[in-house]
Amino acid sequence: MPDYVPHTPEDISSMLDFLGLSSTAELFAAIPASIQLSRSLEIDAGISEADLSFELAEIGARNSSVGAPGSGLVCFAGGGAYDHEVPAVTRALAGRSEFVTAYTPYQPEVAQGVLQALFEYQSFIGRITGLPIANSSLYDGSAALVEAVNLAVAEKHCQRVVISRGVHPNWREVLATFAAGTGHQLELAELPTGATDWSSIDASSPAGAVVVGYPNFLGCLEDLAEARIFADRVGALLVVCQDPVTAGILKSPAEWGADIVIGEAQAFGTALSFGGPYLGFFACRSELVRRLPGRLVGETLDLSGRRAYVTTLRAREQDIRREKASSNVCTNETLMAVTTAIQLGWLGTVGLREVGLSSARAAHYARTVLTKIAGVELVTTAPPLREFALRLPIPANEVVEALIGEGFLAGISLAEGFEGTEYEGALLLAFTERRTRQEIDNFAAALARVVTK
Amino acid sequence: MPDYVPHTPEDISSMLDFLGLSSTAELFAAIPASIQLSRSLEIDAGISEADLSFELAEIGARNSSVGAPGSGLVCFAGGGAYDHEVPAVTRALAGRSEFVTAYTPYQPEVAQGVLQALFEYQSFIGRITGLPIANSSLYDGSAALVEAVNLAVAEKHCQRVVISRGVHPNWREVLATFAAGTGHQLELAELPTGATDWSSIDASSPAGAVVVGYPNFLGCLEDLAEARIFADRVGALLVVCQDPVTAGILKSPAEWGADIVIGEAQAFGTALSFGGPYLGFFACRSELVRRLPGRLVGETLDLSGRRAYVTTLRAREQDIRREKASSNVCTNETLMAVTTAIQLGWLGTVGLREVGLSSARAAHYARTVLTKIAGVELVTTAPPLREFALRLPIPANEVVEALIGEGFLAGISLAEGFEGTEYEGALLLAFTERRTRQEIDNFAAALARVVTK
Amino acid sequence: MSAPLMGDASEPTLFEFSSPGRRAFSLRTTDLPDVPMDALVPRPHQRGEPLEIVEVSERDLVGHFTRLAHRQYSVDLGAYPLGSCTMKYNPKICDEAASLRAFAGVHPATPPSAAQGWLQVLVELEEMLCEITGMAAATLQPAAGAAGELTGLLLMRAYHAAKGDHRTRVIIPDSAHGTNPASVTLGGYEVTTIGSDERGCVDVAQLREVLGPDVAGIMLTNPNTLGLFEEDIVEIAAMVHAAGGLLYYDGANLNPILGVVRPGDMGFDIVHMNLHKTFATPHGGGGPGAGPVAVSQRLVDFLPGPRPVRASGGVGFELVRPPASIGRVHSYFGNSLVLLRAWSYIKLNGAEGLRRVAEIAVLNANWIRASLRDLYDSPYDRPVMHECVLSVASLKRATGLRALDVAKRLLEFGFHSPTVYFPLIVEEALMIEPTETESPETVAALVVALRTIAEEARADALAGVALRAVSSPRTTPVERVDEARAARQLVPTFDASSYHH
Amino acid sequence: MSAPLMGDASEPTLFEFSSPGRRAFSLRTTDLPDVPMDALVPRPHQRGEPLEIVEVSERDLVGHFTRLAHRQYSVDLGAYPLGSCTMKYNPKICDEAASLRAFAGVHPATPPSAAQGWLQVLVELEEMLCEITGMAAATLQPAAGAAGELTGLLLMRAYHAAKGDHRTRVIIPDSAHGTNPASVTLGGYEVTTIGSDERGCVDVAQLREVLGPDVAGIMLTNPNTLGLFEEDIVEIAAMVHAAGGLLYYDGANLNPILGVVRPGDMGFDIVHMNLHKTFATPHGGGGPGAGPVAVSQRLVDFLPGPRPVRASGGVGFELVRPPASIGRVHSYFGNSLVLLRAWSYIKLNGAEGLRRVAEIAVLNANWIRASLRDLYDSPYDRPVMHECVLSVASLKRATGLRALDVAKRLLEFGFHSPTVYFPLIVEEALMIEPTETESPETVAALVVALRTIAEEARADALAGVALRAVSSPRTTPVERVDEARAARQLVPTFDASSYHH
Ligand SMILES: Cc1ncc(COP(=O)(O)O)c(C=O)c1O
Ligand SMILES: Cc1ncc(COP(=O)(O)O)c(C=O)c1O
Repeated sequence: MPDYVPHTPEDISSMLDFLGLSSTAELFAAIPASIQLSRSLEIDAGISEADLSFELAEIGARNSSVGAPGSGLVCFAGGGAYDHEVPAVTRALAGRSEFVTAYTPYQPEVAQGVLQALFEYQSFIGRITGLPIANSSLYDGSAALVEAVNLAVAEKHCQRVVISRGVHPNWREVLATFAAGTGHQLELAELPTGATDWSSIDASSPAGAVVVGYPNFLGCLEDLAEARIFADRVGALLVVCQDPVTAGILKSPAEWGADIVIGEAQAFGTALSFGGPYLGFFACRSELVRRLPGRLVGETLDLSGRRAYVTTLRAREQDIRREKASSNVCTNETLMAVTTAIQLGWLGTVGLREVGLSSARAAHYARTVLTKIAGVELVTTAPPLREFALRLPIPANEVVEALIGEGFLAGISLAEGFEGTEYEGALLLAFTERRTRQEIDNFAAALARVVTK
Repeated sequence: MPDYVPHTPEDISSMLDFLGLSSTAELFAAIPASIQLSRSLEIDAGISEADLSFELAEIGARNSSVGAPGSGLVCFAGGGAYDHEVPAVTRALAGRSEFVTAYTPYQPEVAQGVLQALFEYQSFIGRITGLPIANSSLYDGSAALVEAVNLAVAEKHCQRVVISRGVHPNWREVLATFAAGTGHQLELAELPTGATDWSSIDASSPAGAVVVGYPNFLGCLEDLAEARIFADRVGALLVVCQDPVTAGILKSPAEWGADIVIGEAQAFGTALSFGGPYLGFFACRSELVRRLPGRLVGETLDLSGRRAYVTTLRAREQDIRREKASSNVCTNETLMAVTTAIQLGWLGTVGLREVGLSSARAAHYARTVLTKIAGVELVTTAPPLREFALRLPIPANEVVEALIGEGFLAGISLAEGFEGTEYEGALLLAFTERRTRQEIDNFAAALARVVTK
Repeated sequence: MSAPLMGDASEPTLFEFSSPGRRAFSLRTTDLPDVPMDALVPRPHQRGEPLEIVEVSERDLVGHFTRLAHRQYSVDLGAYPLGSCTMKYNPKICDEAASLRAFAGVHPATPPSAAQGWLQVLVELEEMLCEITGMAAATLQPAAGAAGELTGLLLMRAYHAAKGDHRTRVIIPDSAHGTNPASVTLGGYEVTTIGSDERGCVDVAQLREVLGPDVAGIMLTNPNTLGLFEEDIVEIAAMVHAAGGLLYYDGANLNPILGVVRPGDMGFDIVHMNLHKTFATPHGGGGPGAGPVAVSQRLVDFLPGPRPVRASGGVGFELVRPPASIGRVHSYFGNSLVLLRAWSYIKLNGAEGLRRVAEIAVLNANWIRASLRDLYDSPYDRPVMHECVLSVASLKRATGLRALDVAKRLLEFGFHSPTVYFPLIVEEALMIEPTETESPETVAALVVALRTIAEEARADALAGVALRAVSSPRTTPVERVDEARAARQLVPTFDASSYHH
Repeated sequence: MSAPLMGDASEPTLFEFSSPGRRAFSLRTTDLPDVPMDALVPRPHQRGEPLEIVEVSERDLVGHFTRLAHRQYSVDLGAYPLGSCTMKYNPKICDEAASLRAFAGVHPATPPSAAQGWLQVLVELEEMLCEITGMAAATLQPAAGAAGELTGLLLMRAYHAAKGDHRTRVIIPDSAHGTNPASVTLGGYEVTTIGSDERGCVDVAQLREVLGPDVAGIMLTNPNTLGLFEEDIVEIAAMVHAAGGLLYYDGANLNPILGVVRPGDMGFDIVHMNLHKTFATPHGGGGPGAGPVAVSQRLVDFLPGPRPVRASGGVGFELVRPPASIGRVHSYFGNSLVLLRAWSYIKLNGAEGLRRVAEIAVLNANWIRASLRDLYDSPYDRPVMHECVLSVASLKRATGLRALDVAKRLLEFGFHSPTVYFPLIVEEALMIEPTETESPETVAALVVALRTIAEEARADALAGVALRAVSSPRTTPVERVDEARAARQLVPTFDASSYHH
C-alpha cells in the first residue's frame, strides 16, 4: 500500500521523546478508554495505486458514459446536466494544481489567483444574467434556488412562495426538503401549454418569491413579462432559473425584470460526473447585496496601490454572523467557478452565441425528424428552444433502457415532480452543439425501431 | 477550424499601415515571384478541435496498446522499451506547463526550474551508472551509443570499434548508419552462450571502443570483467549499454570498470509511445568531460550568493565550437530527463531495487512456466535476468500475431541483427514489476494453445 | 495589454485582453441545416444587443490563467497549516480517478442498470464511512459540511416530528464553527449557546441547566475547535439522551479520530464528515467538497432519497427512497467525483493507513504546541489532538504584535498562515493544523519561522522601532490588501470597476 | 529542510529532502513466488552496497517539483521572443492527443497489423510535410533538427557514392546555425565557410569561387538566420546543381514560408524541418523534438528504413526498407508522439491556417523591426521574414550597454529575452522572433520594454551612473548567475556539490 505520511519510525520516536511520550497510543490519553476502538477498523487493507487503477477500470466498466469521441453513448439527456464541448484548454487550465489544491482565499496576498478568477467569474455571471451582483458560487442549481427563495422571503418578510412546475423537479424537491426547516409555504403553478399559467394562482394574498424557469425544465420559453406582472401583483421578488447556455441568443432575465437569477452552470466546462460537483450560480439586484448568500469577491488595492482582490462584505457570512448569517454556506464550488471563467473565456462572445444557436438548431432538426415517427409527438405547445418532451407509444423509461443497448442515452423519462400531469411518462430530450445530424438521424432510426417493436 | 493566431483583420491592417504596406502578400516581396506558390497547399481545410478528437479516436482504434488497467494487451515485449509503472504523480508533475512549454535554458535566471531538475537528473544517472559525470540527455539509446563511440574514438584516436552482438540490434544499425559519415570500422563479437565471446576477436590491433550490454539484448548478464580485460588489451574505452532498471540489484558498470555507460531510460516514467520520444542517458569518467556530448548543467551561485544552476562547459557545444564541437546535438530530450528525475524520486532507493527484483522474479517464474510447454526452450545458457529468448516450435512472428488476438503482446520476434545466428526466429520476452502471476499463467496457457495448434 | 510575469505588476483581467474578432473556440461539425433565428426563437425572446462577454485568443487565455496560477499559494507549493481545514497532501492518483471517462462521463439521469459502477462506489463508500464513524447508514448527498449540518438538523426535526415531539432549541458550544449556528437557524431551530469551562471543554454544569424538553439536540465538535477532546462526552451523551435530545457530531475534522474512536461509540446520533478535509479531496480554492451525513439506526428511515443500496436480490445496486425520507438535499447524488476520490483514498490507505493518519496528525500538532508554548500563549495548556490553538495575546500586550501580523509575516517565510481569530473564545488566536502529510522537517521549519516572528517583535519593540511584521508581506504577489476599501467601495464585477484601461 | 516558497530562498535539491525510510512508490500486487536473490542474480553480479538514490515522500516530491516549476519561465507564462526558436503557443489539444492511450500505449515492436493507426498518422504526416516543402518523400526518424541534418548529409553522401562520385566538401554560410558545421563534420565532410554580402545574403561571387567537383553540396537556411530571404536562391541552386552538388535546406524555421514558397520549388534536394518549432510541439525545456528530412525524387531510394508506407495492396499501411537505404537513424520510428502532435496541428490549421501562420509571423517581426530601428541598429536594413536581428553595437559604444544586459533587463519586464550574440556575424546581436501567436498588444509591449531599456541606458550614461541593466535581473527567482564559476569549479551532480547541509 502507498504511504502518504512521511514520518519514519525514527522520526516518530524522536518526536514522541520530545513530548515525553513512549507510544503513539499515549497521544490519545484524553479519550476515555471505554470508548476507544479496541480493534482495527473493518476496512480492507490498503492497496497500491496500481492495484487501485485496475479496480477503478473494472468498476468503471459497469458504467455507460456519454460523449467520448468514438465510444460511449450519444447523449440526448439534459435537465440541468448537459453534454457540451469541454476543450483541452479548459481541462488543462482548470486542472492546475494551484487552483485545485488551494483553500478558500483567507489570505488574499497569496490567493490572488483564485480571487481574480472568481472576480472574473462573477463578472461573466453578471453579464449572462444581466444583473450587477453575482456571488462566487453555490453547490448546484438546487442550492441556488433554495438560497434565492430564502433571500426573497427574508427581503419581503413573507413565506409564501409560488413556484412554476416548470422548474427542475429535483430542485423543487430540494426546496421542499429545506422548507421543512424554514417553514416556507410552497405553491405550484401549472403548465397547461408547457409554459406557466399564473392565472390559476391566488393573487390576492402576498408572496415573497415567484419562481420560474427560462427556458423551463420542459424546454419551453416562458413569458417572463407575465411572470413579472404576477410577481408585482403578489409583491414578490421574481426569481428566474436560467439555462445560461441560452444567454447568447435570449433576452436576459434581467431585461425581463428578474430580481434574482439563478441556475446551474455545469454546462460551462464541468463534466457530467454523475451529477456533481456542479455549480450553482446566483445573481441579484444591487439592493439585495447585503443579503447575498455565499462569498463575494471585490476589487481593491494593496498597500502599494496595486490592484488586488479580496472576499468582501463578509459580515453576511456564517463565520462572522453565525446564527444571523444570510446563509450557512461555507465551502462552495470555487473550482467549478474558475472552470466556468476559463470556459467562457474560451467560448467568448461568438462562441457562447454559437453554442446556444447550434443547440437550438439541433433541437429544431430533431423535432422535425422525431415527430415523423408514428405515435411520437410533442407534449407541449409553448415555444421550445433546445429541449423538448415527447409522448411515445410506449413508456419512456422502457425506451431509455432499450436505447442504451443501441448506443444512445435517449433522454429523461419524466416521473417524479410530474405525477398525475400530462407530462408523466414523457421523454425529455436535450440538445447541445455536440449533436450532429448523423447522430440525430441514427437516433431517430433507433427510436423508430424501439417504439414500433 | 480553430485559429491560434490572435490578429483580427483590423489588427492586420493597422500593422500593415504602419509598415507602409497594403497587403500581407507584400510582406513576401523579397521572394522571387517565380518560386512563390501560386496555389493553396493541397492540405485539407482545418478542422475543429472537437472534430480532431473524433478523428484521433477513430484512427487510434486501429492500434493495439498495452498495459492499460483493464484493457489493451498484456505486454511481454521489451528490447529497450518497457511497460513499467508510471504513477499519476509523475504524469502530473512532468506534465506541468512550465516544464513542457519552456525552451532550452538559455537564460538561467528564469530557467532554474528546468536547470535544477536536470541537475538532479544528472545526479541520479551518476548514481545509477556509478560514474561522476552525466549529461542532461540524448535522443535515445541508439544516439547515446553513437555519441559514446564517437567520444571513445576521438579520445583513443582509433576508429576500430568492437561491439557485442548483444547490443540492441537497432542501435547497432544506427551506429553503422552514422559510421558511413565518421568512417569508424565496426566489428561484431558473437554470443555463443548468449553472452559475448571476445576470444575470437583479433586483440593484436588496437581499438577505440569496446561495447557491450549489461544485461544484454538477449537478457543475459555479461561478464564485464572479461570485457574490461579485452578493452584493456586493445587499448579501448569500455562502453557499457546498461539497462538502468537493473541498477538497484546489479553491480554498477563503473564498478566493473566501464569508462562510459549509456542506455535508454524510457523505463523511468516515459510512455511506450510507439518508440519515441525516449531518453538516451550518457555518463563517463571525469577525465572525459571535455569531450562530453550534449548539455551539462552545473551548480554555481548568483550575484547575491544564492545557489543557482546553469549549463556549463559550453565550449564543447556546436553553437560555440561549430565544426569542432564534440557532437552536433542541440535539442535533446529534456522533458524526458525531467520525467526521469521525478520518477526516480518516486521510486526512491527501495522502489528502484524493488522494480529490479520484481522484474527478475517475474522473469524467473515465467521461465519456469513457459519452458514446460512442449517444444519451448531457452536459447541462451548465460545467466538471464529479466528478459530471455525462447525457441518455439513455430516462427516467433506468427506466434506474436496470433497472441495479439488473445490479448497479449508476446514479445519481439528476433530477425534483423540476428540473421544467420541461432537466435534468428526466437522470441524475446521481457518482464517488469507490472506482470502478475495470473497474467503469466494466462499467457502460458495461450502460448501453449498457439504453438501446439 | 502586456503580459507581466516575473515583474511585480498585477495581472490585468481577462476582459482587458479582449479585442473584437478574436476567438479561441471551435466546435464539432454538425452538418445541421442552417435554420434562421426567427424559426428558432420567437421575436420577443430574441436578444436585442449581442451579449458581449469577452473575445480573446487561446494563447492569451492560457497566458492569463497560468499567470493567475502563479499568483496562488496551494498545498502542492508548500505547507498550509490552516486550523480546522486539514490541508493535507492529496494523492494525484485520486485526481486521475476523478478524471476517468468511465466515471466523469456518466450523466446523472442514466438509469441505474447502466450506472452500476457508480452505485457500487457510492454504496461501498457509505459502508466504509459508517464503519469509520460507527453509524448505521449515511447519505452522501450533501455537497459540503454546512449542507451536511442542515441535512442532519432536518433529520433531527423529522425524527422528533415523527414522534409528535415539538422541540425548538439546539445547543451549541461557544467554540463551534460558524456554520453550526447558521445551519440551526435554517433548520428552524433556535440556538442556545453554552460556554466552555476552564479546560476548554463543554461546561457540563451549564449544559445541565439549559437541557429540557424543548431541546431537540446538541451539536458538538469533538475534538472541538480548540483541538481538545471533550473528555466528558459519555456523560454528555447520557444527559442529552435522557432529556430526549439527539447528539449531532460535527465531523468536519475527522482526521485525529480515524481508527481511534468513533462518534457512534461516543453516543452520537448524527455525524457529518467533510470528505474534502479528512479524505484528501483537494479543496479547489474553496470547493467542491462533500459532506455526507451518517446516522444511528433510529434515523435511517428519514435519510434523503434516492439512496443507492445493494439490490434486494443480492446482485448489483439500486436506488430506493427511505420510507420517511426528508427528501432530496442535492440535485442528484451529491458531489459524486469528490465521493469517488474519498472512496479511492480509503481504499489506498486501508484500516492501518487511516489509523496512521490519525496518529501522525496528532503527533505533529502536539510537537508544534510543545515547541511554541514558551513564546506564544497556550490558553488551555493541555495536549491536543490534530491542531493546536495558540494566542498572541501576551505578545500583543508586550509588543503590539497581533495574530493578523503573525499570519502576514509568516507568508514571507514560504508558509501559508494558520487560521486566525478563531475559535472566537480565544483572544488573538492562531489555530495551527499541520496534518499528517507534513514531514518533521517541515513542521520544524514552521516552528522556527513562528519563533522568529515572535522574537523579531520583541526585538523591534525593545528597539522602539515599528514592528517588521506590520508591514509584511512584501515578497508576495501583492502586499497587504486593503479589505476595508473593498467593502466601502464595492467593485464586485469588472463592469463596476473604475480601472478601465 | 524547510520548503521555501514565496520567499526568495533557493529550493533545496531533492536529495536534501531525503530521509531513510521514506517512500512514495507503490506497485502492483503480483502474487509471484518470492525467489531469493541468489536464485535471480549470480553472486558476482549482485550489488554489494545498496544503491542509494533518494528517499522522499510523495508530498515532498510534489512540493519540490511544483516549486521548481514556479522558478521556470515558459510560453504559457508569457512571450518568448527567442530568435530561431519559434516559441509559439502550442494548442493544448495536441498535448491531449499525445497522451491518448491508443497512441501513447503502443509498444514499438507491435507488429504493423496491430499498429495501423500509428502507421496511418506517420504516412499522412509524411505526405503533408512533402506537400508543404515541395518534396517527394520524407523520413520521420530524426529526433531533432541536428539529427535531421546529419541524416541529410548521409543521404547526400550515399547519393554521390552510388554514382561513384567522391566529394569531400560542404559549403555553409557564416550565418549558419552551429549544428550545420557540426553535422557536416559528422557526415564525413569538410566545412567550407562562405561569407555574407552587404545585403546579409550569400555572397554569390564567393560561392562561385568555392564551387567545384569536390563540393558535395551546400547547406542553406532560407530565410537565413538574419531573418532575410536569400533572393538569389534560384541562381544559387542552378550554380550548385551545375557543379554536381546538392542543395540542403535547413528548415528549422519553416514558419515564414508555410504556403508561401517551398524549398522544393527553390531547387533544394534535402530539407529538414524542426517540428518542435513550426508545428507547435512544445519544446519541453530543450526537447523532445522531431527533425524529419524530406528529399527530392532522386534521393528517395536512400531514405532510412523501416519506412511506413501505404500498403502495396492499397488497403492499410506497411513498413518497407528503401532499396538503397542508408539504414536506421533512430531506435524506432522517431519521436512518434511529437509526430502525432505535428499531424494534429496541421489537421487543425489546414492549408489556409498554415498560410496565415506565415503571414502573421512575418507581420509581427517586421512591425517590431520598424518600431525599434531608431533606437537599435538594424545591420541589414531590409524587411525581414519571421524574425529580425538588431544590434546593440551603437548603444554599447555610447553607453556601455551590451546585448547581454538588454536580455537580462528584459526579464524584469516579464518577457523572455531574445536570442543574443547570434548570428555570429552581427556584433552584439539581438535576434527577435515574436511568432504569430503573440497579439499586437503583446508585441507592442515588448517594443515598449526594449525602447525603455535603450532609453534608460542613455539616461544613465548621461547621468554618469552605473547602468541599471547591468545589475539586472533582480525580480527573477535568482539574480544574474555566475557562469564562469560553474565552469571553473565544476559541480555536475549533487554528490560533487560542496553544499551538503
Ligand atoms: C468544524 C467545522 N465545521 C463545519 C465546517 C463547514 O464545512 P464546509 O465548509 O464544508 O461547509 C467546517 C469547515 O470549514 C469546520 O471546520
Ligand atoms: C536554424 C537552425 N538550424 C538547426 C537547428 C537545430 O535543431 P535542433 O535543436 O532541433 O537539433 C536550429 C535550432 O536550434 C536552428 O534554429
